[in-house]
Amino acid sequence: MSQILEPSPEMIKNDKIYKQMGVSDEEFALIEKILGRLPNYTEIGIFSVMWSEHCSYKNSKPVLKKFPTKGERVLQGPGEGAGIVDIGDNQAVVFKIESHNHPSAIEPYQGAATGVGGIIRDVFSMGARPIALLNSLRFGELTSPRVKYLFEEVVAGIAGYGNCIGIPTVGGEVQFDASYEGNPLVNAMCVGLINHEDIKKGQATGVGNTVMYVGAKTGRDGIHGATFASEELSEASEEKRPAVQVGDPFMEKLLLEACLEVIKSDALVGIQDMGAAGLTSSSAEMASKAGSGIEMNLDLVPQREAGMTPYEMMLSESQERMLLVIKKGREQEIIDLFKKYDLEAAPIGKVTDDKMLRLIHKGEIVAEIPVDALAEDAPVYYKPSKEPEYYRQFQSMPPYVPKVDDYKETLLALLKQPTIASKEWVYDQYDYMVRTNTVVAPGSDAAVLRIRGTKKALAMTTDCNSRYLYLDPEVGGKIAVSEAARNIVCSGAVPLAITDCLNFGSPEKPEIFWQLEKAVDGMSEACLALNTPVIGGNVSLYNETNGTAIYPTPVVGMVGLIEDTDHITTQSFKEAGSIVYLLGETKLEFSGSELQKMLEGKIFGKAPEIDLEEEKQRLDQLLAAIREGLVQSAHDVAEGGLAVALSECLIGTGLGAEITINGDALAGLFSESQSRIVVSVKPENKEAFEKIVQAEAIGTVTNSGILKIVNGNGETLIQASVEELEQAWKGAIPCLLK
Amino acid sequence: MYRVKVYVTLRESVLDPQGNAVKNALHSMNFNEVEDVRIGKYMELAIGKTDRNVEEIVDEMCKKLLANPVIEDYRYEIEEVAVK
Amino acid sequence: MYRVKVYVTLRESVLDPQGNAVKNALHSMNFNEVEDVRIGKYMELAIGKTDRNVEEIVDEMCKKLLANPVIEDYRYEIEEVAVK
Amino acid sequence: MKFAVIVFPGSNCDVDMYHAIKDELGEEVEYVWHDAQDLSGFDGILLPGGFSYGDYLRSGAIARFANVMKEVVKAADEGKPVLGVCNGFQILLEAGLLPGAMRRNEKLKFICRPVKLKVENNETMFSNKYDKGEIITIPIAHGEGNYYCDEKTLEELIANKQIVFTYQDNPNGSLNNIAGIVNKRGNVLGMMPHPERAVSELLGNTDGLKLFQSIVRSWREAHVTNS
Ligand SMILES: Nc1ncnc2c1ncn2[C@@H]1O[C@H](COP(=O)(O)OP(=O)(O)O)[C@@H](O)[C@H]1O
Ligand SMILES: [Mg+2]
Repeated sequence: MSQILEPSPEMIKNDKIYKQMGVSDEEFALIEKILGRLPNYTEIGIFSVMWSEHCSYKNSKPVLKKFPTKGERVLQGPGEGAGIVDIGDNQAVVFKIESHNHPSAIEPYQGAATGVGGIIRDVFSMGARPIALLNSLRFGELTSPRVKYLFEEVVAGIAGYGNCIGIPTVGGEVQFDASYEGNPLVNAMCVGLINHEDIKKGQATGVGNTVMYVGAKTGRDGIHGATFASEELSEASEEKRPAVQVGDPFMEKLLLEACLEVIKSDALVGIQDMGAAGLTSSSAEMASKAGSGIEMNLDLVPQREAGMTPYEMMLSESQERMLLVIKKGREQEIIDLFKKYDLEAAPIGKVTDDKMLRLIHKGEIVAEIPVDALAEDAPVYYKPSKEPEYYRQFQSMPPYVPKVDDYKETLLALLKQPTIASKEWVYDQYDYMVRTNTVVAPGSDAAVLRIRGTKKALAMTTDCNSRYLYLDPEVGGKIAVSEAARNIVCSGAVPLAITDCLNFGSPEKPEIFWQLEKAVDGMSEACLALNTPVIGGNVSLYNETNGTAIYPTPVVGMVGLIEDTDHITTQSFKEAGSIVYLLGETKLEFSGSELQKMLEGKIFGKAPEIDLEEEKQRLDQLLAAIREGLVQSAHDVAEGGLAVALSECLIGTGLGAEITINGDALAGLFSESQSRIVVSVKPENKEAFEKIVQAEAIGTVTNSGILKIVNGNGETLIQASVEELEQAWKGAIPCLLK
Repeated sequence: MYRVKVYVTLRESVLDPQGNAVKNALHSMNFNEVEDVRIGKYMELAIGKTDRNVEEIVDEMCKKLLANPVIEDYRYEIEEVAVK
Repeated sequence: MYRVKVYVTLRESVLDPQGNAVKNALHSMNFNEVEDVRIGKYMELAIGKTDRNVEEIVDEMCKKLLANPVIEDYRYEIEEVAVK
Repeated sequence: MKFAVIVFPGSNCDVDMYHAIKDELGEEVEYVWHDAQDLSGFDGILLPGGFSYGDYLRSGAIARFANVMKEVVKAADEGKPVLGVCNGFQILLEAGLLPGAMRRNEKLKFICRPVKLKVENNETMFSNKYDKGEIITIPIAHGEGNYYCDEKTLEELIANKQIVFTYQDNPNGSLNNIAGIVNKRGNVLGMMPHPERAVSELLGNTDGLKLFQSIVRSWREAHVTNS
């Protein structure tokens, strides 16, 4: 019925209907040229999603090229569902991060839930068993009912999906800042484990092989989700509401187990998940990567609703679906395998040699497009870039020195800032233990999972302080990668690689594009210095509300390898008598700090400095000491500075500490100078530790349950019971949500 | 006093995983005649004396909290009852 | 063809945490006239041609699966509709 | 002793249960698919946690109709130990092998955290290795663990000492702080906390191990007397 309503090719051109789909005049002319005729409605729909930023990276591709992607351990870099890194013993770790920002702004529970579902499929479509989930979240200030609602529902959605499918959600980060008020960020990361021989790719090779559809039936949900994700949020977004899908984690659990069984079969040629732009992108990409074509009979696509048009089927973003290429003649065994899991596997097409995506519906060819035009050869734009005025101003500002009267009150106030405060309220809702591999649960620097049957473990974290990136995207980009590495090393692991999610505003604005370029420059430099190549990632642009962009937020997801579970280290102090060391130099650096934001209500000035060589050297030293068994605890100094870091080392331990700060008290307590780490060491290991690590002893762990910080003259700067610190820190978020 | 019944159902083209699972379960229990199941919410509200227009209040509550118009439809029935 | 509506509600003696939470949320949104909220399930079933007594079938489905008699009550409405 | 871990579509703590038995307890164990017809070869039946059938409708409601449940009932009737953890407990309730029902957690949120339990009855085949009144730490991870039963049932539970574990700090609103109960005969235990998550030094908690050791001990004793 709705077929009748579809505009004709002429109408599409004359009435510029393509524009509503996000296709520009130039792009339409190009499509006409590629096809040698006018596209019909199905075809223009297919082009519009495949050429959206979300699928084609048309605006970000030139920037992404700068990332270092090679490394001796890298088995699979960017380009597939997820990247893969060797971890020895024939095993490899697979991981990727992805955004689901726009759907989550509209329907936070389902938006976040399907974001988790999508990233899990990316990982198991490589043939890997997903072992952990992480996330990175940004919201406006926790004061308005709308933000509280978004926060509660997003967390519930992440929990709902991950808990049900039975993959532990082990870590993440949450930052609150007004810049995300109308445009929250929801990035989800999945980590998987694989044996080398099981690695599968999304390729449609072998002419005559069968294309099979498995999983949930296709419905009318999420049509134009991909283009939607590539647009700015506005009042009109409300109109596009049905673009949000409902997730079915139970279905995905069945799909996951079935797919992990199917990858063991030599009948399987290629496998890819149907993510954004569902059937369209999975088929076109699989064919393009293999240099082949695909022909599909849409009548055979399992459909949830009656009367679906080719346009609707091709653009549907129904969740929990996969596309498989199977050796010809082996279909039945695949069908049987899926049936065991109550799933339907339907042969819907075949691999061809003509490099075309050809669709048949009711006996007629309804679309015929060269696959390369949809995938590899999608247009690429080199956007103009311009240094923003604000940046020039910030660079010329003198160092900011906050006015603080009462150090203890300031510390308590900092601990209550939602960005610093305990995220227990969040991770209490995540099953972070299921499958019983979680050695270090949420709450320390990085999560750690053992690898059953070996002595090895994996550490993982997501990090990005977007305030530094706003002040200076290049320096901020370096810091984001370095902070992730610091968290990984503090846990006893060697950093392996990163995945990233570049959340930015509209690339049409030269100042925003400049932020993107600079951030990637900084991240790339850090990746090189720290030996952590980029093995995959995701780009989310147009994160703006009513013309105002979010802070540049390139979230870094990093995974590290622990050779021996004995090396696993957490941030908490372990026993009275231990010596407390501070690694790294403290400077008067408050711009972009939590303290500046708290006192001034905004941030300005120059981002804290970072020296990547120094960072690398320090992390190497620390890791060496950890491996020697000389380190009892390690915790990086991040938001809020040393006083906050020390509080975090103490909370929950029943211990106390006596610390001396030589030099400027204000900086010593609250500065956010980079590359600093708090470490505790048994007195008997003092010499051995100092031989390996350059560090300043700043105090000792005590039994007192009191954090006492004095200056060089022995005058007390802060004396607070750990109990009151803990109350401030733990109570803050639940209190704000009341 | 008013007794209000609110029915919240998933919009037509929205996937209903619960309904699906229940349908499959009913089939495996040999209730094969069941062709479709959709699961929604049913709420009973007691609303006390008010100066405002009850219908308006209920509609607003539905829109703002009880249903999520992105994926759900709602309808309601209002009945005035004598206070005991 | 039959269209069946099933209402499953918590027994009166059973505390309804969800209903309570919704009530509190409504109060915080200034719908103070709301005195009570109870939340249940509303299911729509389509039942095809059958030789058996539809009412019996529906009742059996409710007893066995759709409601848990320990904490829930159920009722249903059956409507016969012409097949298109 | 040979255990069966029943796997329903959507079970996800099956692996944890399996490894707890195999690696930490050191007994025999096998996964058994939900449509299995025969459990006669097993000495103990374990229903793991997870979200069987997505926990759609009510948790445990659909799993109860799986084929294997007839066999579980049979095993229970024969006096074999049957342990249901979390979703497994919910299934046992829905199946009527244990009295009562689960509601959503009082605060309506999923809760995952280690909680303190009190061993109320250490004379069951699941708790004989614990001391009476012993406080142990076992993790919970559920959204619907708010136990309910009517007054009469509660009186019976108390009179028959069927309440095996209670929460020290009730996390979910459960009636009488109930965390785990046995049937009258004492061979079917349902509990929301996950003992199988508390069996490993590396993961920082071994308080759950004694529960499994209790089962083995009872079985051995019965076995020796019988033969
Ligand atoms: N959204 C979240 N999901 C899960 N865990 C979280 C989340 N946010 C924070 N956490 C956990 O809380 C702890 C502290 O987070 P954060 O302050 O961001 O640490 P860091 O600054 O060391 O990266 C970490 O263990 C982190 O994994
Ligand atoms: Mg840290």
